[in-house]
Amino acid sequence: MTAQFLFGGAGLVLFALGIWSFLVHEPLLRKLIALNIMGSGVFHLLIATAERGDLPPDPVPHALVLTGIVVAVSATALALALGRRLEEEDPDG
Amino acid sequence: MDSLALAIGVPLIAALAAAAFPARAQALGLAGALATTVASLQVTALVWQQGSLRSEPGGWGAPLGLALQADGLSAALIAMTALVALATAIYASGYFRPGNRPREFWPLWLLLWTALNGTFLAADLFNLYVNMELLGLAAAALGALGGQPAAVAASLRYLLIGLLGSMTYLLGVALVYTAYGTLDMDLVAAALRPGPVAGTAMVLMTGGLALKAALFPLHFWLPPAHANATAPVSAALSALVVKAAFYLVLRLWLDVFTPLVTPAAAHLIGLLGAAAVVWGSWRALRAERLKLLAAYSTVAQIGYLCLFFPLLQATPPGTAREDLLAALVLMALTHGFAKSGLFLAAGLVQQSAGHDRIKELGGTAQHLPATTFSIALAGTALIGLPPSGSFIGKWLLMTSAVQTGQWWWIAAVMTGTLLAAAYVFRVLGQAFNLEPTPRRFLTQGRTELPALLLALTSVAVLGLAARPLWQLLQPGGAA
Amino acid sequence: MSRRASLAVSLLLGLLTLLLLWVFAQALAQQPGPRLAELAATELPRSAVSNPVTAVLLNYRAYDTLLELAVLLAALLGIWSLGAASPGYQPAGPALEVMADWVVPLLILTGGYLLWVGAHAPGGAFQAGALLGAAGVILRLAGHQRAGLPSESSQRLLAVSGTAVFAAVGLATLAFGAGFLTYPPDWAKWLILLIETAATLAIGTTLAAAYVGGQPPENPEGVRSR
Amino acid sequence: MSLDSLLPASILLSSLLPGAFIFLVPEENHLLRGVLNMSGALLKLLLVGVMIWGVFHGHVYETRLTLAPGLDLVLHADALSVLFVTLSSVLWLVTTIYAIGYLEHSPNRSRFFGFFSLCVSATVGIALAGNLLSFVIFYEILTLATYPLVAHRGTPEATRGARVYLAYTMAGGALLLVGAVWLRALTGPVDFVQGGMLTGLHLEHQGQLIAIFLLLIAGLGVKAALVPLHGWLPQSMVAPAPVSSLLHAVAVVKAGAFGIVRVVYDVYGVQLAASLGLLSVLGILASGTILYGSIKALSQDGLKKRLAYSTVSQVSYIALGASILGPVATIGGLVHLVHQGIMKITLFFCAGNYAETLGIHRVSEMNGVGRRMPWTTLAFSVGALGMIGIPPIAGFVSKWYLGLGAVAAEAHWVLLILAASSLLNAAYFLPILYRAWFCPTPETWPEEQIPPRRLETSGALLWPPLITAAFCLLAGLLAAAPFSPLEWAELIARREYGL
Repeated sequence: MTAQFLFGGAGLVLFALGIWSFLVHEPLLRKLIALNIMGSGVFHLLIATAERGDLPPDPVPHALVLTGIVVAVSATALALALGRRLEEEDPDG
Repeated sequence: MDSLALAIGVPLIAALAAAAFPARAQALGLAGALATTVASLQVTALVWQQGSLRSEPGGWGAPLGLALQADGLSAALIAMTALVALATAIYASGYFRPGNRPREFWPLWLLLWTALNGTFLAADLFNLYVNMELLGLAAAALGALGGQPAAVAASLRYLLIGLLGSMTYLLGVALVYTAYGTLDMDLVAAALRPGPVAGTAMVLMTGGLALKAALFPLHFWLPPAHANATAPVSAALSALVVKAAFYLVLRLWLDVFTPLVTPAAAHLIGLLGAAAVVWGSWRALRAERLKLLAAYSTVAQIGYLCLFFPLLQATPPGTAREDLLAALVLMALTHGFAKSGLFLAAGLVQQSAGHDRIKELGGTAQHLPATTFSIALAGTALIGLPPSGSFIGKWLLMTSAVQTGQWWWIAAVMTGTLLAAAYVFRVLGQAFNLEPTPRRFLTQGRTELPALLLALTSVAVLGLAARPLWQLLQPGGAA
Repeated sequence: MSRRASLAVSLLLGLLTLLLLWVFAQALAQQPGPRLAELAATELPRSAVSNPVTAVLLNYRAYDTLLELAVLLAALLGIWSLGAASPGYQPAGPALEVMADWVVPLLILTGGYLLWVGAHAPGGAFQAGALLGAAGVILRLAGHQRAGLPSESSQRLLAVSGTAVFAAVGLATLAFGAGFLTYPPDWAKWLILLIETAATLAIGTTLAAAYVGGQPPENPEGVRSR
Repeated sequence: MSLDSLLPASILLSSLLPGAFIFLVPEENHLLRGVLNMSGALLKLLLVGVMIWGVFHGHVYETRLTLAPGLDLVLHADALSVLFVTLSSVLWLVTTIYAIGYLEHSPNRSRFFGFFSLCVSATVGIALAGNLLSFVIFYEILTLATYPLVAHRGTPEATRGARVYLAYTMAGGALLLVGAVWLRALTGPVDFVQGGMLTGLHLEHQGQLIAIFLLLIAGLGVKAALVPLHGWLPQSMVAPAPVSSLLHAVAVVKAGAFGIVRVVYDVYGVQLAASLGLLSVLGILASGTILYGSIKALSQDGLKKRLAYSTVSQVSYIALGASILGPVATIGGLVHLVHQGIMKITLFFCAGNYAETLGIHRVSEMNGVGRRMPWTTLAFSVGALGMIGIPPIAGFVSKWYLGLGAVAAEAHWVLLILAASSLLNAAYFLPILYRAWFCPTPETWPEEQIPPRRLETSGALLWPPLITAAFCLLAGLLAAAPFSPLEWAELIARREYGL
C-alpha cells in the first residue's frame, strides 16, 4: 500500500510539475516536454494502481500505459513537425 | 451485421485506402464519405427502431472488454455528423485546387470522421481518450493544411491545448480505475459513490473536456484555429469537433456522474455558458473578418448549450426533462448545420474576393447570390430566429427558465440573440450596394449547393420538421 | 509570464498536488478488490496468448489498439501534409557508418525477437516497432536521407499496413458472424501474430518516417549501396 | 387531411412558393417573373374568396403542424384573420402591378420580388396565426423579409435606414418573444380564442399578467409605431415606393396593430384586460401617438416623411379602438385596419408617381401638379380627404364608429382626441391639396422622367392608385352592403363580445 502510494504520488507530483511547466514556459519545446511529463505522471499513477504485492500485477493498466505512450509519441511528433514548420517560415520567431 | 462497428470501420478503411493510394485520394475519399454516411444513418435508423444499441468488439464484454453503445443522443449526433461531413466532402471536392492538398486532405478527413463516430459510440472511458486523441491529431493536422504560418501556429496551439485537456481527462480516468476498478461507463456509474474521489475525477474529466469544447473561459484557442483553417476544415472543426467534446461533458454529467451533479455545479456551468454567450457574441460583433466572426459565434453557441445544465438539473425526470434535452440536442444540431454552412459559404467568399474582411465584401456578396443567401439562412439560425431549429430550442430553454424560476438565463439568451442579430446583419448589410446585378442565382453548384443545403437544413428542416428528434430521443425508440 | 503570476501558479499547483495526493490515498483506501486483474488472468487461456498485457492489447481491448494505430497514422499523415522534409544532416563519418552497419541489423533482429516473444513474455509489436524505428533514426543520423525507408509510395503502404490488417481482420470476423475483432478460437493465435507483424512494420516505418519530419525525398542523396 | 385543413396552408404557400422560385429566375427573364408574381397573387385572391365565404358560413379552417411536443404551428381562419388576409391579398395584387411598373429599369428585381413575396407570406401568416407561438414566428419572419426591401436600393441611406429598422424591430421581437414565452410558461399553449384565452382562473398571477401584457404591447408597439417606439418608420422611407406602400398600409405597421388587437381580444379578452387596468394604458399610448404623429407631420416638407408621420398617427386609431371597452369602438378600430390600409396605400402610390414621373419629393415642389397629373392628384385627394374624415370616404366611417364607441363607453376624452386629430389631419393635408390644384404650375419640374402622352404617367403606375382610391370611396359609400369592411368588422365584434 505504501509503495503504491509513493509511486502513484510521485506520478501526481510529476503531473503537477508538468502543468506548472506548461503554464509558465513559453517555448514550444518546453511545453511539449511539460506535456510529456504530465503524461508520465498519469502513467505512473496507472502503474501504481496495477501493483498487487506478491500477486502478478494487473495487466490492464499496463496495456493502457502502452497505448498512452504511443499516443503521446504520435502527438509529440506532430507537434514538433508543426513547430519546425513555423520555424522554417519565420526563423526569428 | 454490427452497425456500430461499421460506422467506425467503414470510414477507417476508406481513410486507409485514401492514404495508401494518394493518386486516387479524392475518388476514394468521396466514395468513402458516401459509404460512411450510409453506415452512420443505418445506426440512426436502428436506434430509431430499437431505442438503443450495444455491441462488444472482441466479444469479451465489459468490464474486461470494450463496448460500443448508441442511444438517441448519440444517434442524433452521428446523423448530423454524417450529413454535415458528406456535404462538406462534396464541397471539398470542388474547393481544393488540384495539387498536393486533396491527397493530404482526404485520409485525414476520414480519420476525423472515424474519431467522431468513435467518440459518439464509445462506452469506455479510456477508449474515449484514444478517440479524442485521434480526433485532436486529425483536426490539428487538417487545420494546418493550408500551410500559412497563421494556420500552422493556430493548429499547434490547438494541438497543445488539446493534449493538455486529454492529459487532465486521463488523470481523471486513472483515478476512476483506481477507485472503482472498471472503465465501462455504465459500470462506473453503478459503482460510483459521491465523495472526494468521484468529485475530483469529475472535475478533472470535465475540465479537460471543457478545454476541448472551448467552454468560456477556456475558449481562447478556438477563434484563431477555426478562423485560419481552410473552409471545409473550419466547418468540421466548428460544427462537429467541438460538439464531440461537448457531447462527452453532457454524457458524463447525465449518465456517469449523475449523483454528483448538484445545483451549484450545474449553475457554475450555466454561468460560464451565459458568459460565453455574451462574450462570444460581443467578440463576433467586433470581428473584422468573416471567418473570425463565425469562430467567435461558435464560442457563444457552446454557451447556449451550457445554459441547459442548470435547467436540466432543476427539472425532475419526466416529459419536461425529455423536452429540455431534446431542445438541447436540437440547438446543437441546428448549430452544426448552420455553422458548417456558414463556414463553407465564407470559404467561397474568401476564394472569390481573395480575403474575408467584412467591410470590403460588398461586391462579392452581390456577385454570389446563392452564397450570400446561405450566409443569411445560417445567420437566421445563429440568431435563433424562426423558423430555424434554434428558435424552438430557445423557446423551450426560456420556457423552462421561467418554470424553474431561473429567469435570469433569459437575460443572457436575449442579449446573445440581439448581439447575434447585430453581427449577422453587419455582414448581410454588405449585400445591399450599388454593384451590378448578378445574372444567375447559382454560379458554381458543386460548392455553393452543399453550403446552401446545410444552411437550409438548419432553418427549414430542423425548424419545421424536428419532431422525429423527440421520437429518436425517447428511451424505448420510436417504433 | 510575470514573476508574481508564476508564483501564484506555483502556489495553486502546490495545493492541487496536495489535494490530488489526498484523493489518491482515498481512492486506494476504497479497496475495489482486484480490479480487472483476476478476470484478465482467468480469461487468459481463452485469449490465445500467455502474456496478459498482450492479451489486453490485442484481444480484450484490441479496439483501443486499432484506434491507437490510427492515431499514429494520423500523426504521420499530418507530418507529411506539412511539405518536404528538411535535408537533414551531414553524411556520417566512417566510425558512425561502421557502427550503423553493426547496430541496425542487431536492432532489426532484436525487434523480430521481441515481436515473437510478446505472446508469452514482455514484448510485442510496440516494443519491436520502437526498435525498428530506432534503427531508422540511426540510419538517418548516419546520413541516410530516408532513414533507410523505401520510396514514399511504399512507405505509405507500410505505414497503412498495420491499421489496415487490423481493421481488415476485424471486419472479416464481423463478416463471418463472430463480431467485430472477435477472433475464432482456432485462429486467434495466428490472427494476433499477423496483426502484430503488420503493426510492427507499420510502427517502425511510422516512427522512422516521423523522425524524417516531412515528405520523404524522391531520390535521396547519400543512399549508400549495400 | 381534409381540404378544409389545407386551405390556410395553401393561402400561405400561394405566395411563398412563387417567392422561392422568383429568387432563381434569371434577372432578364421579366416574363417568367411576372407570371409567377401575378399567378401567385391571383391564386391567393381566389383562395381567400373561398375562405371568406366559408368563414361567413361558420366553416372552420385550420392547418396544424407540430414543431415539437406542445408547440404547434397553427394557421386558423376566424373572422378577424379573414379581414386582414383579405386586405393583404387584395393590396398585394395591386402593389405587385404597381411594383412591376415602378421597378421597370432598376436592378436586382429577382431579389426584390422574392422578398416581396416572402413579406406577403409572412403577413398572411400573421393574419392566420392561430396561437401566440405562430404569431411570433411569422412576426419575426416578417422582420427578416422586409429588411432586404428597405435596404433594396443599396445606397448608404438605404442601408442606414434598414439598420435602424432592424434595430427597432429586433428589439421589439425580443420583447414580444419574452412575453410570449412567459405567458406560455404560465398558462400552457396560448391559442387565440374569441373572447379571450385567459380566464378568471389566471387572475392569481395578476402581477405577472400585467407585466406580460406590457412586454407584448411593447414588442408589438414597435411595428405598430406607437410613440416612443416609432423612430424607425420615418427612417425607412428610403425604400422604394411600393415597399413604403406595403409597409405602411399592410405589412409591418398593420402586423403590429393586428397583434395588439389579437392580444387584447383573443388572448386576454377585453373584459379581463379592462379589469386589469390595461386598456387605459393602451388608450393613453394610442392617444399620445395620434396627436404626436399628426403634430410631427405638420412640419415635414418631404412628402413621404409627412405621410410616414401620418401613418404613425393613423395606425393608432386601431389601438385606440381596441382600448375602449364596447363593441362599437371595436368596430371602429377594426374597420380602420382596412380603411387606413386602402387610403394610405393610395397616398403612397401617388407619392411614388409624383417622384417617378416628375421627380417631385417635397410638398413645396407640388405647386400645380394637379394640372399636369390630374388623375393621380384626384386619387391623392380622395385618400387625403378620407384621412381627414370627410364623408363619404372610408375614413369617416372609422372615426364615426370610434366616436360612437367612446360615447357609449363614456370615454368622452376620446372625442377630443378625434377632433384634435382631424383638425391636425386637415392642417397637414389641405395645404398639399391647395398647392396641387390651385397654385400656378412652375416652368419646369424637378426631374421629368416620363413625358406626357395619352396618359399622364405609365399605366402600371396610374391604375393602382385609381383602383385603391375607388376602394376608399366604395368602402364609405357602400359601408352598409354585405361583405363590406364595416359589415365584416361588425361580424367580428359580435363574435368577440359573444353577442
